[in-house]
Amino acid sequence: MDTREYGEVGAKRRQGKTMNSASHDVHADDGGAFLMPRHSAKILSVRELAPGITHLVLEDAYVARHAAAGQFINLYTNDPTRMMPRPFGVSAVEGDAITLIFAVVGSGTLDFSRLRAGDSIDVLGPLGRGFDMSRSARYVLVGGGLGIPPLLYAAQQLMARSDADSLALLGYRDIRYADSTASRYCDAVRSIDESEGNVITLLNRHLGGLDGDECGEGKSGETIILSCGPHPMMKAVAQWASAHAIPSQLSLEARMGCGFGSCVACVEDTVEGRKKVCMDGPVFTADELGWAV
Amino acid sequence: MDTREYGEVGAKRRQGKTMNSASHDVHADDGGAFLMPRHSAKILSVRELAPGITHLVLEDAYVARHAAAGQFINLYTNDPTRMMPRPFGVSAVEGDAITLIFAVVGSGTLDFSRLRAGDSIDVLGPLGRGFDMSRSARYVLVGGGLGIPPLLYAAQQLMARSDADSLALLGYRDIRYADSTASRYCDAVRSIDESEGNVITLLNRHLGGLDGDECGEGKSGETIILSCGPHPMMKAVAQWASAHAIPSQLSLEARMGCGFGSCVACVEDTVEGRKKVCMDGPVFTADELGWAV
Amino acid sequence: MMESLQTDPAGTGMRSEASGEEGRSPRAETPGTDEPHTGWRHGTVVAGVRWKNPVGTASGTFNLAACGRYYDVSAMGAISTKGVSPVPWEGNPTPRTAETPCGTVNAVGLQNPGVEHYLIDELPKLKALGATVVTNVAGHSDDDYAQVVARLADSPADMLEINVSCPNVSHGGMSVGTDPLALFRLIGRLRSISDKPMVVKLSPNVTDIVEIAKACVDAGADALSLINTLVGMRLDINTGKPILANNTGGVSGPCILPIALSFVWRVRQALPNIPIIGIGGISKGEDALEFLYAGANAVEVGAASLLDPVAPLRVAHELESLLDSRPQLAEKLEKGMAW
Amino acid sequence: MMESLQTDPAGTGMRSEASGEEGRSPRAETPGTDEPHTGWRHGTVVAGVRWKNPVGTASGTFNLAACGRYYDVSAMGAISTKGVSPVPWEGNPTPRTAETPCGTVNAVGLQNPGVEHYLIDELPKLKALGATVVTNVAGHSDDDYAQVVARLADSPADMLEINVSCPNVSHGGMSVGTDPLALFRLIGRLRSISDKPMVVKLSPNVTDIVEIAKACVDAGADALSLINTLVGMRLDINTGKPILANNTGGVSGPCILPIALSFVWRVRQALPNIPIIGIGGISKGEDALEFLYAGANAVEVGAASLLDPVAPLRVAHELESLLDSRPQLAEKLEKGMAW
Ligand SMILES: Cc1cc2nc3c(=O)[nH]c(=O)nc-3n(C[C@H](O)[C@H](O)[C@H](O)COP(=O)(O)OP(=O)(O)OC[C@H]3O[C@@H](n4cnc5c(N)ncnc54)[C@H](O)[C@@H]3O)c2cc1C
Ligand SMILES: Cc1cc2nc3c(=O)[nH]c(=O)nc-3n(C[C@H](O)[C@H](O)[C@H](O)COP(=O)(O)OP(=O)(O)OC[C@H]3O[C@@H](n4cnc5c(N)ncnc54)[C@H](O)[C@@H]3O)c2cc1C
Ligand SMILES: Cc1cc2nc3c(=O)[nH]c(=O)nc-3n(C[C@H](O)[C@H](O)[C@H](O)COP(=O)(O)O)c2cc1C
Ligand SMILES: Cc1cc2nc3c(=O)[nH]c(=O)nc-3n(C[C@H](O)[C@H](O)[C@H](O)COP(=O)(O)O)c2cc1C
Ligand code: FES
Ligand code: FES
Repeated sequence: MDTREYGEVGAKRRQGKTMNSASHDVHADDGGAFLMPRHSAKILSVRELAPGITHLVLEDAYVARHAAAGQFINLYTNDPTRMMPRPFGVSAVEGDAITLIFAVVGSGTLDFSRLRAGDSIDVLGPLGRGFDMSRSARYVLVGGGLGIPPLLYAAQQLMARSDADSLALLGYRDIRYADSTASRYCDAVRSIDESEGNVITLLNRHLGGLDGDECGEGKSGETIILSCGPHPMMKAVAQWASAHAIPSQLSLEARMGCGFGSCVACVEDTVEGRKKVCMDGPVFTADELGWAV
Repeated sequence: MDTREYGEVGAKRRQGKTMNSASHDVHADDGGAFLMPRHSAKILSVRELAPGITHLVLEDAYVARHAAAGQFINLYTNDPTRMMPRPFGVSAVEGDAITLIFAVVGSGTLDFSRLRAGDSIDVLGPLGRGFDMSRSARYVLVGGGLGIPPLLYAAQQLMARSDADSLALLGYRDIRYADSTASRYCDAVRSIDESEGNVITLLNRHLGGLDGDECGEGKSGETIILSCGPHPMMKAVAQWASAHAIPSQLSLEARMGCGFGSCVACVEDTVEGRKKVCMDGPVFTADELGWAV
Repeated sequence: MMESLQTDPAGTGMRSEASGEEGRSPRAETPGTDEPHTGWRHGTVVAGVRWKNPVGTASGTFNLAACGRYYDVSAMGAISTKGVSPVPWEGNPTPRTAETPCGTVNAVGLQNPGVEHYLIDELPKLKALGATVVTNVAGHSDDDYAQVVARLADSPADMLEINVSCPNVSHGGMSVGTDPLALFRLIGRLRSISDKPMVVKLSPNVTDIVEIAKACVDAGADALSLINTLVGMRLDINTGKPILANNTGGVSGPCILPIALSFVWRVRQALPNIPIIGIGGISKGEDALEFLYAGANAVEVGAASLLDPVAPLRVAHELESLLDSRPQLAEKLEKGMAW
Repeated sequence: MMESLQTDPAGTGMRSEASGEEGRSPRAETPGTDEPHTGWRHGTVVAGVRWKNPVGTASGTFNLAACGRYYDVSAMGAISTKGVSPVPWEGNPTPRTAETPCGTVNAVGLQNPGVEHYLIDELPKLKALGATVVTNVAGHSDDDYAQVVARLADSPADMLEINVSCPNVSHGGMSVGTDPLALFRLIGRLRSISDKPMVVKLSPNVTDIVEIAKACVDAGADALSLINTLVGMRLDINTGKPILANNTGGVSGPCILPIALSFVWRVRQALPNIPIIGIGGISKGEDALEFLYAGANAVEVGAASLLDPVAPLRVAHELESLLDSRPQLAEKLEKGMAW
């Protein structure tokens, strides 16, 4: 699991470095002792990717340098009456530009969808434990709906690696908003919408040995499922994977009070008790969750 | 007293006109039945008149058409956590442009001082009972500090009249920010700052018969004092006027909860009991206040 | 007691002509007669009194002379007027108001011109306009309340709203609304004076709201309205002193919304049948709807009306649209049962 | 028990090296010795315990593993840790949090890994960093509290903060913090177990806070902290159901600021000498200052810390500047008397 950032920081703090908190201008770049707290970032672009789905790019050198696939960032609306964080998985990083893809579901996402290039917005992150992609393997990215964005970033990172392959299996309600992006990064992309079936249909079709395995065995022979989507889908994916003896990592959602581990609002039951989705997750293995039947 | 607007409206309502409230786009122009509720207005310019004193012009055809001298408007900050009205006396009207002049004293005035041309802001008004300038007379405008702005509008209106003269007696802490504007409208302007004295010094000097009356007797022979400034100054002016047998009208300040007569937050003791500054005032005669010893 | 109102031709939900008759009209028993409707699609019934829509003004934040200039007040579900006392009250010294995040703190101290003035001025004017009137009653003692209720017994007021959340000298300096036994006695006494529909307006500054609510219902209250303001204050960091002359005041506005919702919800859980008027922090239709789901039969808009005189009417229109897509809830309201 | 801290050369008000010793250090008795200072210009004393500055973190909104990554937590006036119970608690089902204007509603239900874990994990780590630690104590019964206090009696915790605002099954379903007599008994019992400086954290969901505060002081509490959260809730207008799995939760954030201020002020009026930690809605230095003027000797920052991990430290710095121009107040704080 990618906890590198925090480990490093802990070590550096022991070396006696402190932030300059008197100026309230706290930076934790690679040489700093602490993580960067909430800060302002500039919006580079906002566009509608599909009806009700927004593609937002913001400039944040710190997040860009540190974000691992599966990690998320908190956005805060510019309406000071709405104080709570809105967590979004990082969907792409190019230079200092961070891409988020989200559905407009409530007050905050509506605000964000109306931002314009040049506006500023508060950000905290990167947060949480991302996907463990340390092994040389064929990674099968199983995404549902608005769970797809973090997988796109995983695909982007895997593309750069010679020791890993990626196959994306994507389930949509209707519009296949992410297929074209996924195709840029993945070795293969298969998708489905609700009229045809769901990601389990795709898993059966492309990994279950029924229809033939389109992605081959991969460079290492090992297959690992990385998945993100609605809770019931994740459970089904975990069970499918376990039944097929494939290790799976599931990125969960939860209502968050802080997003960085302070409030204990965001818990999920695991075999080791209730864990914080924001800090111990959002990515958990099926084994950790006890979902691997 | 200028209660024309409300009287007219009351009469029109009886004629059966209603606002179109379903569209929430309520207009009460000259033909409408109700007063215009809170609405958005565009900022035309904002500049610093003197250190800590802002000159703000906004475009509001409705207020421009209806505002009488001594009336005020509520501004509401664009920060939705700060909900209460900020009342300001109308300082000038030119076409659809309304000028306000205010000191930056707290959170709201700080926000307003940072507005820029093109921004929007919520406005309610014109509100309250303005100065009674119905008589042909010499009006002596006695203003102190940030009480001067509403008197500038009174002067502007008097200038247009052939049956009235105006003499402005202005007291400042230090910078004489309004003298030049007052000179454009008034027949004569005399001012003073704290190092020399206060408006009572001016009253003694220019109306008390000590130094000679610089404004002459005026076209009608009658003198009326219109005054606005800090509470203790107003009391002193009322007493001075009463001692000199001159009728005076005093524009008061009060912390307001609504500004239009609903909440009874803004009261002042009068000979007829506690009256609402926002609706029964802000202008009261010295007699009404029992300040005419 | 039918309302002689013209159908609103523009479909704005507003009457185009005010009626001089009493607003208290039970739901039409004879559908298909030519009884004119009010233009609102979703009404409610509180303690037998029909409201044209589920949104009223909250006491102390409405004044006819002020608000009547901005909108047709008879279009509201109901108008709850400022608390009236047996004799004119002067209220507290000023400043009476202070700002707080998403709200205000007020200490008006129930300044009002007294019940006699109310009976010859605001009440007949409101009734002449066709408004449904909830008369809010204030007192410093049981006798005060009794005197006002007696004076109102045969007035054209549609409902009485007994405000038991103000300091009550008869009960040791605490508000009578915080003492279940004292409250039971007071409401019982008022009940014997008048059979007008009687709402008791509850204070949130209590340990156990359910106990208080039950005391009122047991004593014969027809409905409950809640919440009144929460005790609060602000201090001036330049002087170090409280901003309000009264030191503390009552907090209202969106900041109290979640607190008010939980009070309504807890009373509704305990008392499934009592009509409830939900109050506290409502500034839009969604807020009003949330109160209905929490168990209210109707709502009142307070502080928001001070920030825009037409806010209560806007809330009523917004709620109407939301109810259009919630026919089950709308039907419950029509029948006077929100739960 | 002097603190072995290096003077902060950059003058940031932050120590550059953590100390492993206990943070509880009375004010320097021997001025002019080479005892190093903490870099803060204005400290305070609460129940005999010196805080480097008057700002602490509020219980339940600080977690070392989380917040220690963002700032040097030992720079805070004090760290009040999450309520600990005798055994690990699971807390409530999710969702545990909902948004409300200028605030949040939470129903975590005191999930915590228990006092044994606390004693081997968070407490020693905090002390190793040099933090002044206020250990918040939770319980479902008097015995629970007694057990935790006994376990903490000879721990390195600097102060105990007894959270009596959670539902207490020993006292008929209501929180023990709402019943003066039960509270008097509980605090008296805890007092006999430990002579660590003991703060009692009070609930605002009560009719008469002064009676409650007096019961605590009479039973031997060294200080009071207030307020805990107000009961509140939000409902989902699409489902019509409460958002929180627990239905109701606790409201915190700027929305409760004026309410919290009035609680502190009322207790201070009634009890001029008891040290008070003011809590509720603080998000900037001015808010903290307002609490000091209302009568608090120190403050804690809660919900604001959830919206930016470094918020409490920012508040401490902002307050420090404000105190620079208020030497009288700063001196009172130094002497442990805010009033
Ligand atoms: C780790 C993580 C990653 C996520 N990544 C994405 C993503 O890449 N794309 C995307 O479209 N969505 C994503 N979500 C969901 C997204 O956070 C919510 O849709 C969003 O917070 C809704 O905010 P709102 O203001 O529009 O909704 P409102 O209902 O107005 O929000 C009110 C509060 O509830 C919270 N909330 C509401 N719905 C959710 C939800 N489904 N999950 C968590 N909190 C919620 C909000 O954060 C806010 O605090 C992610 C959630 C988590 C936990
Ligand atoms: C009828 C009337 C006309 C006025 N005309 C002018 C004018 O032309 N120019 C000018 O500079 N000022 C004028 N004032 C004073 C002006 O309203 C206040 O200075 C302003 O409201 C302060 O707002 P703030 O947000 O900066 O202060 P804050 O302290 O942040 O305001 C908090 C609350 O207190 C109220 N408040 C604070 N100070 C005052 C005050 N002195 N009077 C009334 N309410 C106050 C605010 O309106 C707000 O509701 C007038 C006041 C009244 C009543
Ligand atoms: C200025 C003001 C005056 C009030 N006066 C009264 C009153 O006379 N009688 C009463 O029962 N409630 C009174 N209230 C309480 C309101 O009716 C309402 O219960 C409370 O403000 C909460 O609702 P809100 O948040 O919508 O304002 C008053 C409130 C305010 C703000
Ligand atoms: C998520 C959360 C958890 C809390 N947990 C505790 C707790 O364990 N013990 C306690 O005494 N108070 C707890 N509180 C209350 C806070 O310490 C504080 O009293 C309250 O939130 C008001 O302060 P605020 O407005 O600054 O948040 C908690 C508050 C929040 C928001
Ligand atoms: S959201 Fe606060 S701990 Fe996870
Ligand atoms: S400010 Fe509300 S009545 Fe004057």
